[in-house]
Amino acid sequence: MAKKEYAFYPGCSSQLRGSASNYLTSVNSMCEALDIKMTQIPDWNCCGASIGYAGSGELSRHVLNARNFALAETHLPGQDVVATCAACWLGARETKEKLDASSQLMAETNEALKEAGLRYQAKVGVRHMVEVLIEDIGYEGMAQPIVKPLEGVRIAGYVGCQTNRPFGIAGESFENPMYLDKLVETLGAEPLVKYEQKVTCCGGALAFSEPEKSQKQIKDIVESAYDHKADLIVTPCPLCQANVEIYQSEINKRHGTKLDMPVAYYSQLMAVAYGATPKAAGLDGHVIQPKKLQDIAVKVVPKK
Amino acid sequence: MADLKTAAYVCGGCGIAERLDTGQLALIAEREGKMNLVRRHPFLCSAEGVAQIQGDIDAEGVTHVAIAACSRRAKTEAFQFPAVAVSRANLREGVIWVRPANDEAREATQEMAGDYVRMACAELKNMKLPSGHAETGRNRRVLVVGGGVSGMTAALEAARAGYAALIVEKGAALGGWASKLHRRTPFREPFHDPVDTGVAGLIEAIEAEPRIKVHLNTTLTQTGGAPGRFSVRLTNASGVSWVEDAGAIVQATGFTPYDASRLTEFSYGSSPNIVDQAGLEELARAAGGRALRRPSDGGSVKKVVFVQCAGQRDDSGRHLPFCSGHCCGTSIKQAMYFKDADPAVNTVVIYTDLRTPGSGEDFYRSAQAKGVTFTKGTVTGVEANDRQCRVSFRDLILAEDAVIADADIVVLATGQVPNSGVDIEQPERQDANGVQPISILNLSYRQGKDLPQLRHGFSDSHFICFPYETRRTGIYTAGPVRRPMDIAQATEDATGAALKAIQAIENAQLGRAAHPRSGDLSYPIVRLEGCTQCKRCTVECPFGAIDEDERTYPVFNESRCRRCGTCMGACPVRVISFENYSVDTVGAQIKAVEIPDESEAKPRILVLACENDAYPALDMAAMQRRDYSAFVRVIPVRCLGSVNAIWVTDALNGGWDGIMLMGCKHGDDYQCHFVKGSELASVRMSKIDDTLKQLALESERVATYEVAITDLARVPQLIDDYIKVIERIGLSPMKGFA
Amino acid sequence: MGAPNELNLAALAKYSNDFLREVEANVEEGEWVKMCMQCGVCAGSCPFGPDWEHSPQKIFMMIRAGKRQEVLTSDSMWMCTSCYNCVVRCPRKLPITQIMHGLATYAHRLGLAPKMQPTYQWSLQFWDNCTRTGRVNELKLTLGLYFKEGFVAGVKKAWALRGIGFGLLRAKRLNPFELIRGHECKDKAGIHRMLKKAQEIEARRLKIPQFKTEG
Amino acid sequence: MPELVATEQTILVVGGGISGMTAALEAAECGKQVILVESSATLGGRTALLYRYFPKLCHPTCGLEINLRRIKASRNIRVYTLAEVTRIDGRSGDYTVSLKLTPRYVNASCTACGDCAKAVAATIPNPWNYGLDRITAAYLPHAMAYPQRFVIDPSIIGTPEADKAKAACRYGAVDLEMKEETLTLKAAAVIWATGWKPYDAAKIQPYGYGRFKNVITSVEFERLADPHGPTGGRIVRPSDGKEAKDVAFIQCAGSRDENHLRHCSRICCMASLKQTRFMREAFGEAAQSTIYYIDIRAIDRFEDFYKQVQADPHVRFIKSKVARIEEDRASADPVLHGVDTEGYLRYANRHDLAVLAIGMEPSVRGSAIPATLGEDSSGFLVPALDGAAIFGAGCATNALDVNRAVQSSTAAALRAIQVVNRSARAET
Repeated sequence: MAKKEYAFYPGCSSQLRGSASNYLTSVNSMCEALDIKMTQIPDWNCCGASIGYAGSGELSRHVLNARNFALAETHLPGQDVVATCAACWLGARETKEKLDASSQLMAETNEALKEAGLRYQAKVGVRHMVEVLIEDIGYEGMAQPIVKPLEGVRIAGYVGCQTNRPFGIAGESFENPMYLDKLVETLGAEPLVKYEQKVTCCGGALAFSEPEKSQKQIKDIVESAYDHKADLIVTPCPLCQANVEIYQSEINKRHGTKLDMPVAYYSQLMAVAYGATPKAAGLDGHVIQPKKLQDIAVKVVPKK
Repeated sequence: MADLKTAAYVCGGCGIAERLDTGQLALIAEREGKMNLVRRHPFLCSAEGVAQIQGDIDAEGVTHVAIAACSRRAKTEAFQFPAVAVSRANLREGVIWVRPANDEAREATQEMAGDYVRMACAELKNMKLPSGHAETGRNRRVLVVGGGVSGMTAALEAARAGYAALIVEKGAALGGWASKLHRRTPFREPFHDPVDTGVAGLIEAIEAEPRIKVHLNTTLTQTGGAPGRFSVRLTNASGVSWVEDAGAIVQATGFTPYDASRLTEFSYGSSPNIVDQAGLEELARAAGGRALRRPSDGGSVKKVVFVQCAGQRDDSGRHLPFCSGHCCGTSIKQAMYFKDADPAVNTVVIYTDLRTPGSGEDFYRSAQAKGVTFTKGTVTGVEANDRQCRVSFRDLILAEDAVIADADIVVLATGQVPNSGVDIEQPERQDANGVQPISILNLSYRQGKDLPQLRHGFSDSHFICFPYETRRTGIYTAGPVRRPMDIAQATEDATGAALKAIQAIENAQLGRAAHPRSGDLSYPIVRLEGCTQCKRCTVECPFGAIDEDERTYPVFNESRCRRCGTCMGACPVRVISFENYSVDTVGAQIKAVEIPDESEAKPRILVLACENDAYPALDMAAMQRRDYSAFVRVIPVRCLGSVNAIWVTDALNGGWDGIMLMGCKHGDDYQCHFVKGSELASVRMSKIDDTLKQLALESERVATYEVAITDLARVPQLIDDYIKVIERIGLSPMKGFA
Repeated sequence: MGAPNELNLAALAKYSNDFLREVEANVEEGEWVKMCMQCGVCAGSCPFGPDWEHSPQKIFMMIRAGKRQEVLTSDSMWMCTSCYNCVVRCPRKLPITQIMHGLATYAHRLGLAPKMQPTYQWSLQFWDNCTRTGRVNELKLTLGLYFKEGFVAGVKKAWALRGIGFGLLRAKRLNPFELIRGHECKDKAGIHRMLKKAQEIEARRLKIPQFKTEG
Repeated sequence: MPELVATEQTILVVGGGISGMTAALEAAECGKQVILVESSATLGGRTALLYRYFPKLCHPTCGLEINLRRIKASRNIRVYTLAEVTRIDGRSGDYTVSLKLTPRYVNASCTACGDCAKAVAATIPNPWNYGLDRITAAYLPHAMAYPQRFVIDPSIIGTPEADKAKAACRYGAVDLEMKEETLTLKAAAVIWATGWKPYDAAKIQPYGYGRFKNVITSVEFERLADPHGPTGGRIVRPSDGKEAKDVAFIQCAGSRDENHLRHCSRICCMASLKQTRFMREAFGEAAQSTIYYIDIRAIDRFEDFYKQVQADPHVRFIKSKVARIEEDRASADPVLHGVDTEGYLRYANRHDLAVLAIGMEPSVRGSAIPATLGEDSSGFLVPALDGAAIFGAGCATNALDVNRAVQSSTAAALRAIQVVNRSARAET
């Protein structure tokens, strides 16, 4: 089939040497296996994130996102802007919908963009990598490249907030989205469909400013995974991944718990299932080692 | 009855033949039932079985048919023989479906079936096919009392169906309450803005309608007669009085706003800036679409506060306890008067529950979109100085006491007090406004001048499924006199009332009963020569159908009668009967049953069951194959109110061991379809003790029960428990004396 | 009881639409506030609900009641984690998250936001950090957060969280070189001009003094 | 009922629930010829599936019995069950209507003796109990079913089960050869009384209906309380059959919600108030009901009933739209999360059972109404403005309680009669 091409918007955390750089690594391996061509939007900028609001105000936020759109329109015409980060996707999509709806906002935005010598023509589509996988590749398509089914791995699908609300993945429910479970099943692992904390908020950006409150959330998220005898948690969001993984040690200090639950990206599961090395799957980027995945990743299987 | 020819048909279907000796049953019909013609059939409701019966009717001249098969509630299409009298012996639901299919049960079960055949034959021989009353009222005009939206709608809708209508309005003009409004709330999408009241349109339509006559400044000074022949004396302002005829009456006398000056806590009257909803409509009409001004000094209005449930939903006993339904919508509409004229005006609606059901929710949203502020709170006080008002309230969301001190206008959402005339139960009672009501209909009925009222003075029907069934046949109420309502509902309600009026006219003309025995052609026949003028029938008739003449003999008005038979049950000398339902049709059944002597130790229990609820409950118990004792014999009655004491005494004298009376719930939430029937019956039966004493019998021998149609599990239990009681007190000593 | 002329001005402002109109004019999605029907589903849906003083629905009621000061100085808006639970559940489809952010922004612009509210500070720092180069410098951002209460406090906090820090370093997810030369966009100047312009335009539209970006 | 030849004088009533039956009867008892069409196997509609009515707590089957007796006695009404209107052509006073008759596989010879049901082993989810239990595939819909005639479920047609039913019937009433038929008839006016259906509770995701066993709808609760229902009237939890003595009633489940039904369904508040009485009836002093509400809409005289329930110490009122329900893993108890907005009090309340006071969705959409007949944004029928003689009645036109539905249908009957009389006058 023809190569699928997208304007890639990795976002600050997932870029090279970013806190979620291993997400980027695994996405690259995954896309290679699925024959997807991701071209970074040249000189893309930060989306402002949901936490930037105090300083930004509405228009600046839209302008930041519109700049990326404009760049994509110019350099990667006809390609959808695809974000891997939940916040980037949410911010970008919100901007797109607001500008599409309001000619005034659109005019103001372009007035500001002119200062950077750019113009947004409202042509781009904005999507999350997960949407690309489900809608353009499909579960069967995702099953194709599997060489190492993730047999016997019990995985809690933690969707979190921003890939799920307010926009969400088409056809999924806000309260009980199933796509991670379906994906996990597709990869030959065991989805824990009754996992209650699927869409619980991890505290998001407030993990920094309100650690106690956020860690209370994270504690629930991880403990419920233990209750369901999960080997690891999978998530589509870099902030969720970071919060839920790295604060477990803090929670242990604070609450005397012994949390040690690996948290991986869906793209890592796929990369491993597609036969990527631990490094190519970004498995070296974890504070809590996803052993089950590493074991499978190092297994050698006869080339197809 | 010269050419009476009886025939009995015993069906063997549905297992009857397997479980019962139908040969013996046929023999009973022939020998004891004295049927001229007796046939057995394996499947009587089949086309061919039915054809046989019809054949006998046509060829043999059969006039009376006893069908021994299933319940009278089953196979009604098949067993419909309109030209002959029909009785049914319930061998299926009444016998084999409530009895175990084993040998030890067989004998008692067969006896049960035998008796039901005897009873069907006995009943049949005492029945006549109702012929319908000869003289029926034929007036086809609808008289409408009240010229408001409800009244005008009722008249117009009747006229559009081709019936003449006569509107009697006590005021000087048509339009009623709605004509005092600036705008009304919308009936149909979009529910965004207040719309024209439509009153002018209605009045035009009425003036253009040749079938409608209008009398203004006129009241009803006497109303007599019955459906099809009402005779109404009208008197106008100048004292001129004349008589008009009508076939049916719609009472649409509306409501009076609750008197806001009773709301001292809200200082109504202390300032022109405190108004009720009616007062605000006046201001709005005066402003005619321009911005409303402050009444006290004509100053511009910056803030308006709406106080919901003012003197409504009241627990103190000082004001209206109910909710008037329309007021939330009305305040929303009135807030829009201000917002639409000047969005800068602040309008605050203080409510406890905002009640905008159905699409009213859209109207609520629209008001919010226009900037009307809604605050959940309870208002504790309103005060005013010469310019502004001060509203103190508890903000229930912010959980704090709050004050709005700069209101230019305060609107009190007061409720509706129905104009339902005199409370016939307590004629001296004042209405909620402290006014002594004057009669509206001035009925010349034995039982009072106006329609019976329900809680809070509304003249509503008590029935949920039958909202138009008042206790005065042919007189229907419509609009806020029935229950609190808005214009949309009143319009719908009036249209429905017009239909009921038309229906009453059509029924009266054909001598047919109205709901719930719709179409029944039987009617009470009285042998006046035997009457002792005791007045029980005239007093007890739930529908006020019976008047008294100057010698206090009962005067029956068939088309007012609902055929419940309460008069028949009340009559101590048994001179009242229906052609197909009488003291004899039931009495004969009681006598027809074979009473075994003591030695056999087989009690016989008579069950008189209301045909509307208790009897269906027994049927449904049978459909679920719930067994009960074979010692009972069930006779369905039109209403427990029709049970005449003689049936009880006859049964006791005849050696029956006990009597169960099963009627509907009575009291405040009565379920009796004839309103008072079951209640009257229980009163009568409480007096039966004397009879029992005279006969030296235990009081347990007669028991009264309230049975609901869903009591399919309870009824068999009641029966079996009662059998135990009888076994405890022993068989009746009266056996053998009969 | 007193006649209106004896009443203080605060009371007079009560339950007028003045503040509501101010919010509609100046706050992102502010025109939705009047549509709330006080069902409380937002209040029950918020993950940090137990920790803040006023639920969104209550804030909306306070706005209608004219409680300008209480609303704008409230710390509640700053507790929003942007989880959007309230938004998807609201039976009136209010964009509550955006309104909360909008109120926070507005409070900041008027200088009424609670100065010591950690998320307030964090939000400002984030914006400052990401707009400086066009991309977030995560290390500076984190350290900046640690040291915002002064050097000693910062060292303490960094020490307390050293486990995490070293863990991330080991996992190559925290990059020391960012201190010297972090991620940045090529057209920094363009981005700055563009954002400056955006803020001018917004200030112009909202008719409020353009606020200074801190730091 | 006599065979009727439909004419330009006939009134067609679509829908055999309380509204349709009322419209048909009121017109028939004015002397008009009526054809009553019902898509299911029996008359009765939704109200036949209610245990008691508010505010009297009387039994819907009681009024149904009267209405059925009126229909049995009427010479003017012809009833078609398992029949659907597929097409309406023509204009006021002269409509041609196509009816699709779905086979019942049981003919008029059926005596309702029940032998076929005894013979058949296959079962289906009981539609008359909202699938809370199962019935044999040869069944009488319910004890009040009219016509009182069994139905062979299509699912067993062509299987040995169906042959068993046929073999068991001694009256040749089981006819497996029945085919779908189409019928064309004339009518002067049409009354559209297709009623409502409960809103799909699974769409209200935060409440977990379908995911959590002990979250049910108010209409299902009604079946639990009914002696004719799946539990014979015992109020028990679906998860473990334990008595549900502590029940949460959640108002506006789907109603007053831009994400679901925009309108207020009117009856739900009253239904929940009523159901708290069922709780007391079943458990006396042990009963505990909690009503979570936004506004209690006990409109007009229903206020009396609201006051009665408020006075009951075993009923608690919390002004709050419940945010979400979580299921306790061990006990399967529903735990309700939300905030009491009167003073902002946060709660996490555990109950035995949660009952969603489910909204009323008009069953008009998708039916064969001519385009001239509009629907509003909530899907309710709006009166045609072009003089069409197709009149809405009952809950097809608005969210109504029984009393109002009957008023509406009685009014609709008159509107239809006006058309008939007009064309009659035109002819003479």
